[in-house]
Amino acid sequence: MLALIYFIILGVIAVGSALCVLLSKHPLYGALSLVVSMLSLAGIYGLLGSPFIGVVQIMVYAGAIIMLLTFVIMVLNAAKDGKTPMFDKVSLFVIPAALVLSGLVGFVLVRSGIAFDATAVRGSVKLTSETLFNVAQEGPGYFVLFEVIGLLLLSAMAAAVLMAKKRLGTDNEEDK
Amino acid sequence: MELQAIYVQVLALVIFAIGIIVAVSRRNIFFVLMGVELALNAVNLSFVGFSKTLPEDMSIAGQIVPLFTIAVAAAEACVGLAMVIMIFRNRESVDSNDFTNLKG
Amino acid sequence: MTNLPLWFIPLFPLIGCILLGSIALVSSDSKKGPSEGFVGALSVLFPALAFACVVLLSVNMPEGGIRATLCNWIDIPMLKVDVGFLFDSLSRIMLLFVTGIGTLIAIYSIGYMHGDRGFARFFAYINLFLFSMIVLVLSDSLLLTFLGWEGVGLCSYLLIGFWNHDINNCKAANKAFIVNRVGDIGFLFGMLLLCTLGGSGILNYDSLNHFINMIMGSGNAEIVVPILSVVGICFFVGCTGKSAQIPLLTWLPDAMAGPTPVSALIHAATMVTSGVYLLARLSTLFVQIPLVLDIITWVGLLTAFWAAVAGLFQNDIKKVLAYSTVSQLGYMFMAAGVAAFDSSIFHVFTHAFFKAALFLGAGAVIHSLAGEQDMRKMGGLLKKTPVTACVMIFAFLAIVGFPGFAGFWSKDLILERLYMSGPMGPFFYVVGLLTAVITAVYMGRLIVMTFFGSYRGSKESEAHIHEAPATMLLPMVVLAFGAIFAGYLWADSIGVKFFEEMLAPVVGSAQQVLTHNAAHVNPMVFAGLGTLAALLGMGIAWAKYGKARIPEAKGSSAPQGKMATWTFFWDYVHGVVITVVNAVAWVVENCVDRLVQFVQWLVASIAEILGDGAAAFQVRKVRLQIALSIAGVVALMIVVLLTGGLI
Amino acid sequence: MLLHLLVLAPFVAAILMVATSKEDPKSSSRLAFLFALAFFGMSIALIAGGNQATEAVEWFRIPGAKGPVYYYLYSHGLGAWMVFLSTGLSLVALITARNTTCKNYRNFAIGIFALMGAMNGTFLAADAVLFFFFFEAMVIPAAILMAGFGGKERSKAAMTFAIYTLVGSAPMMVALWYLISQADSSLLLSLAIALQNMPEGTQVAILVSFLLAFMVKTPVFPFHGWQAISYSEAPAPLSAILTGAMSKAGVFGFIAWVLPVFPMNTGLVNVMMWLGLVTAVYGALMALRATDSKKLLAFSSMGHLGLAVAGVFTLSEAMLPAVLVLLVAHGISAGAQFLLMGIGERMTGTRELDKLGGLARVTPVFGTLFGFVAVLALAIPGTAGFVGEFTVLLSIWDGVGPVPALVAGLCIILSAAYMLRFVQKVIFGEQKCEISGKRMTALEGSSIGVMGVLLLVFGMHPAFITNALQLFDEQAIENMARLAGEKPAVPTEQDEIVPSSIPGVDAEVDDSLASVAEPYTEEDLDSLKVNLKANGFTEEEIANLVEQLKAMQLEDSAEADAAEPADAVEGGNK
Repeated sequence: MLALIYFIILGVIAVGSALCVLLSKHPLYGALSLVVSMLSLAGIYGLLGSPFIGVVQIMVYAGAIIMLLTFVIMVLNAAKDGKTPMFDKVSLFVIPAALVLSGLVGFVLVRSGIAFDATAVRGSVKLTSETLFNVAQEGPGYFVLFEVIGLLLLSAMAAAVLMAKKRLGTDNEEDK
Repeated sequence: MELQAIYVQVLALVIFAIGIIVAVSRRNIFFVLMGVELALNAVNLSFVGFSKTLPEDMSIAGQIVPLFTIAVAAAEACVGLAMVIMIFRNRESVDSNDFTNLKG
Repeated sequence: MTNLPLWFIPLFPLIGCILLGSIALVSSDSKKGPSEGFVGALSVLFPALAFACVVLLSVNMPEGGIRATLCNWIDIPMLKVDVGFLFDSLSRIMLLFVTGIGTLIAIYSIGYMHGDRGFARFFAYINLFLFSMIVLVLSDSLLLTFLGWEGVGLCSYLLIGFWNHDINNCKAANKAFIVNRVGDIGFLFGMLLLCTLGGSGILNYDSLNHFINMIMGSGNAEIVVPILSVVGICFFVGCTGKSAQIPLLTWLPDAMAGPTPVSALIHAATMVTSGVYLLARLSTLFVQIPLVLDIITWVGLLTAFWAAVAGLFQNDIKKVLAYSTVSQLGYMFMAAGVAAFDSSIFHVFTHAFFKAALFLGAGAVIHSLAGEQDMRKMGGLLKKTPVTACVMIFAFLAIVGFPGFAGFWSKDLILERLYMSGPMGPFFYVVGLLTAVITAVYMGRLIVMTFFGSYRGSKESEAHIHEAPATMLLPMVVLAFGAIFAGYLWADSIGVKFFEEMLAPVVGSAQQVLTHNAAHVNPMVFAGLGTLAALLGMGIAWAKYGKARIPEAKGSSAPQGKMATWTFFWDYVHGVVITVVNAVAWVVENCVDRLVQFVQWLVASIAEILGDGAAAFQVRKVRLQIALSIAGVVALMIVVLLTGGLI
Repeated sequence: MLLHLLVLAPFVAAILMVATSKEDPKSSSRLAFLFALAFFGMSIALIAGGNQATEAVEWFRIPGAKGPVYYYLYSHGLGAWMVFLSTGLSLVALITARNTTCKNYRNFAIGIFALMGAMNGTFLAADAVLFFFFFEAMVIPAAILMAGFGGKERSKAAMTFAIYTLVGSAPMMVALWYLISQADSSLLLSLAIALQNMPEGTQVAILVSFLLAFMVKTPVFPFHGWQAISYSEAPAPLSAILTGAMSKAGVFGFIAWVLPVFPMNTGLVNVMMWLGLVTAVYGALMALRATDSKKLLAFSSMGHLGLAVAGVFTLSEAMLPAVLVLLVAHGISAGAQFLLMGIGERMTGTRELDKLGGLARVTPVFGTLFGFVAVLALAIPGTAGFVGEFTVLLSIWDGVGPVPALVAGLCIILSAAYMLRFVQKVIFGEQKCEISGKRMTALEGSSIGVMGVLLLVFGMHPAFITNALQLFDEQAIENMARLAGEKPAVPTEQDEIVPSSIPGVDAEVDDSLASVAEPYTEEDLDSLKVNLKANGFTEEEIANLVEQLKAMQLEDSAEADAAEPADAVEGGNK
C-alpha cells in the first residue's frame, strides 16, 4: 500500500516533468525537467527493488548526460530559437498517432495479466557485479559485452572530439 | 491495493509516448535529443518492471540490460551533441527541418 | 627386327611434327627463319623412317596380321576403349603408299616451298598429317580411327588455309573443315549406334566382325539388319564427307587453294581415300546390308559421272585434277558398292600414284609459270619443261586407262566387277564406261592445253619458264614409274592376282557373302572395250582442243553460264542449307533473343517504377517519415488486434 | 587441413595483398603469383589425395531450423576438379592481368583471391547452408571486379550480373530455409530424408526453386540474359574465371545437390534435358552471328554448358565422368580462349570481329597459340573436349534416345562453324588494325600453352580425371548420418538416395581388357535388349535373340579357349 502511494507520487512527478519537457519553450527548461523526470524514475527503480540501476540512473543520466546537454545548450547561444515554432503540421499528425499507438499497446498490456513474482531477485550491487564480471559461469555471460560497451564509449568520445573540436575552438576565440 | 506490475508498464508506456512525441513533433534539435532520452528511459523502466515478474535467476537479465542501455545512451548523447554542434556551426540553426540534407 | 613395335610408325611423324613445330614457333619472330636445308632434312627424315618401319614390318608380317594394344585410352562406364594398333594386309597396303608417297612429296615440297616464310610450319603440318593418317589406317578400333579421321581433316584445314593472309584460302579451308565435320558427325553417330547396340567393346574391328557374324549366324538377321543399315548409312555419310562424294563434295575443288604438294598428298592420294579404306575395313558390316551397298553404288556412280562432266568445264589446271579425283573416288565407291572391296582398294593404290604424279606435275608447271594456274594461258610447255611433260603424259595415260598402265588394270577390274554385280550390272557398266570416255576427254584437254600448241601467256613471262629443280623432279619421276607399273600387282587379264590374294584375309570372306552368278564374260572383252573408251576419249580431246583456237583468257578461271550451273550445283544445295541455318540464327538473334531481352527489360522496368514510386516517399522529410512509420505501426497493431492475434 | 587452406587461405591472401603497394604492380604481382601458385599446388594435392573431409564444426543455428549449420568441407572428385579449375584459372588470370591492369593490380588480385576462396568453398561445402553461403558470396567479388576493371558498359554489366544471379538464387534461399526447418540438419543426407516425407507438390516446388538458381548461374536458355554482357564487359582474365570456373557452379549444383537430394520425376528431367539442348543450339546459333569476339566466346561456352546440362539430366550410367570431363575440358579451353582474347584486345585495342584480322602474320606466336587453343575447343579427337563430348553424346543417346543426340550433333557442327569463323576473323586475312598495346609476354604465352597441353594430356588419358571421381564414399555418408543424428544403417533410404541417383560412382573397373575381347557380357545383352525394345521389337523376338546370343557365346568362349594357346604361340614367335 505504501509502495503504491510512493509509486503514484513518483509516477506523477515523472509524467508531469516529461510533459514539461514537451511543452517547455527553452531547451534549458526542458533539460531541467528532464532531470526531474530522471530522478523520479530512479526512485521508482529503487521502489521496484533494483537500487543499483537507480543509482546508475542518477549518476549517468542526471549527472552526466543531462549535464552535457545543458552545457552544450548554454554554449550555443542560439539554442533558444524564437523563430522555430514549437509545433507544426507534422506534430498535429504525430501526437494522435503516438497516443493511439500507446493506447493500443496499453490495451494489450492490460489484457496480458502480468504479475510480480515473489522470488524475483533484488538487483543489488553485489548481484549485479557478480553477474557482470563472473567469467567462470557457463554461457556467454556479460563480460565481453561489458568490454565492448567500454570500447563503444571510448570510440564515441573520440568521434565527438573529432567532430566538434575545430569549430568549437574557433567559435570560442570569436566569442572572446 | 498493492503495487501491480501493470502499473509500472503503463507508466513506462506513458513516458515512452511522451518521449516519442517530443522527439518527433518538436522541431528544436535539442528537444529531439531529449525526447530520445525520455523514450530510452521508459524502455529501461519497462525492462526492470518485466524482470520483476520473472522467477529467481531469470529476473537477473532484465536488470542488467538497462545498464548497457544507459551506456549506449551516453554514447549516443555524446555523438549526437557533437553533431549538433557541428551542424549548428554550419547552418546557424537548431531547427531540424533545416537539416535535411538527404536527397530523395 | 621383327619385334619392331607398331607404335614406332606413327611415332616418327609425331616427333617430326613436334620438332618442326617448335622450330617454327621459336623462329617465328626472327626475320630470316630457320635454315631450309636443316628443316628440309628433318622433314624428310621422319616420314622416311616411318616408311622404313612399314617396309620392315610388312616384309615380316604374319598371315593374320599384327595386333598390339598399347594402353588404355578412355575408361568410364559404358565406354572402354584402348589405344591399339592392327597391322594387317589392308593397313599394310595403305601404310606403304601413305608413308611412301608422303616421303616423296616431302622431298618435292622442299623444292616447291623454297623461300616461303612458313617453311618449317608447312612441314610440321605435313608431319602431323602423316601421323594422323597413319593412326587412321593403323588403328584397331573405330574410335582411334576417328582420331586420325578428324586429325587428317584438321591438317587438311591447316594446309588449305596455309597462306592465310588471303581470306579466300581461309574460306576454302573453313568450308573443307565444316563439310568434313558434317560427315564426321555421321561417323560419330555410327559409333554411338554401335555402342548402344553392343557395348563399347565392338568398336574394335575384330570384335565387330565377330559380333556381326554371330548375330547373322543366329538366324535372326532380319531383326538386326535395319539397325545395322542405319549404322552403315551413318558410316557412309562419314565416308562421303571425307572422300568428297555426293552430297558432301563441294569442298574438294575449293581445297585446291592450298599449296600443290598438299593437293597431291592429301586431296588426291591419301586422305580422300580414307573413306574407301573405311568401307573396306567395315566390309563385314556392309555386305550384310545390301540396301546401303546399293546406295553406295548409286552415289558413286552419280559422283563419278557428275564430276567427270564438271571436269570438262574447268580452266584451272588444279580444278580439273580435283574434279578428276572426285570422279575417280566415285569409281572406288562404285566398286565398294558392289562388294568388290579389293578392287576398290586396288584403284586407291594405283590412283595414289598417277594422281599424285599428275598433281606434282601440275605443281611443277605452276611453279615454272610463277603461280599461273589458268590453262588458257599455258600451252607449248612440252619443249620448255620436258621432264614434267613426260611425267604428266605417263600419268595421263595411266588415268585414262591406256593398256599396260596402272589405271588400265584397276579401272578395268572395277568395270568388270560392276558388270557382274547383278541385274543392274550392265547399266552400271555402261555409265562407268561413258565416264571413262569423259575422263579421257577432259584429261586429254588438260594435256593438250598445257603442253601442246603454242604458249599463250605474256611474252615477258615466257622468258622465265624453267624446269623445276631436282628435288621436285625426282619424286615425280618415281611416281611416274609407279603410275606405269603399279598396275601389274593385279593384272587380271594376264593372270597376276598378287594383290587380290594379299587382301583376301581381310575382305575376302566378306566378299564371298555377296557373290552373283552372272554369266561369265571373257575378261579380254572388258579390256578391249576399256581401251576403246580411252582411245575414243583421247581422240575427241585431240580433235576438239588440238587444233582449235583456245579462247582468250578473260576474267576468272571459273566456268561461266550453264557450265557454272553444272559445276556449282552442289554448292547451291549447300548454299540453301547454309542459308537456312543463317536464317534460323537470324531469327534466334532478332526474335528469340529480343524477346528474352524484352522480358528482362520489362521485369526490370516494373521493378524500377515500383522502386521510384516507393522512393517518392523518401524525400527530405525525416520527421514526416518517422510519423508515417508510427502510423504504420499503429495500423499494423490494429490489424493484429482485429484478427485476434496477441489475445 | 588442405580443405581448410583452400577455402579460407584465399581470403587471408586477399587481406595480405592489402599490405602491398597499390601503385607498384611489380611487388604485388610477385606476391600474388606466389599465393596463386601455392593454391594451385594445393588443388593438385587435393585431387591426388582422393576423397577427404574435415571435422564438422557447428557453425551457427538458423532460427526455425531443427539442427545446426555445420562448417563441414568434403572433397569428392567432382569438387576437387572444379577447385583445380578455379585455382588454375586464377593463376593464369593473375599472370595475364599483370600487363593489362597495371594501375590497380593489387585491388584486382584482392578481388580474384576473394572470388577464388568463394568458389572453392562452393565446390567443397558439404553443408547446404555453407554451400549457399559461398554460392552467393561468389557474386560479390565478381561484380565488384567487373564494375572496377571492365569495359565501357561495366557498371551496367556488373549490375545485371549481380541482380540476375542474386535474384535467381533468392527462391533457393527460401526453399532451403524451408527444407532445413524440416530436416534434422542441413547435411545432404538429412535433406534427402526430409524431402521424402514431404508431399509431392512441395517437393516439386522446392526442386524448381533449386533448379532455377542453378539454371541462372549456368546459364540455361531463358535465364541467360546476364551472360553475354557480363562476359564481354568484364576484364578478360575475370571472364576466363567466370566461364571456366564460376559457371560450373551451376552444373556442379545440379550434380552434387539436386540429383542426390531430390527424387526426380521423369517429366522434369526431360524438360531439363531439353532445356540444356536448346541452350546448346541457341548458344551455337548466337555465336554464329556474334560480332563481338568476347560475346562470341560467351555464347560458345553457353553452348558447351548447355550440352553438359543435357548430359547431366540423361541420368545415364556414363553421365558423371562424361560431364566431368566435358566441364574440365571446357573450363580450360574456354578460359584459355578468353585469356588470349584479352591479350588480343590489349594488343589491338578492339574486340570487334570486323576490326580484327591478320594477327597471325604480325604476331605469329600469338596466332599459333590462338589457333591451337581454338582447335582444342573444337573437340578434335585426342583433346579432352572430344572425350567429354563423345561420352556426353553417348549418354544422351543411351539415356534418352537418338533425337536429342542428333540435336547435340548439330551443335557440334555449328561449333565448328562459329569457331572457324572466329579464328578466321581474328588471326587470318589482311591485317586491319595496328598493334598498339603491349604484346604477349613469354610468361603469358607459356602459361596458356601449358593449358593447351593439359587438354591434350587429358584427351589422351582421361583417366586422370575420371579415376578421381567418387562422389560419396561410405565413410562420408556414415559421417553425415552420424551428424544428422541418424544411425548409419538406414539401408533403404541410403540405397535409394545415393547409388541409384548417382550412376557411375564406382570408377574402379579394371576389366576393360576382358570386355574388349569378350564383348557379350550380361550388361551388353541387357543394353541390347533395351535397344531392340526401343526399336520396336516384341518381347518374344527379343527373348529369342538373346537366348541365341547366349548360346553362341558359350560356344564362342569354348572356341576362344581353344584358340588362345595358338595365339600365345604366335606371340612367342614374334
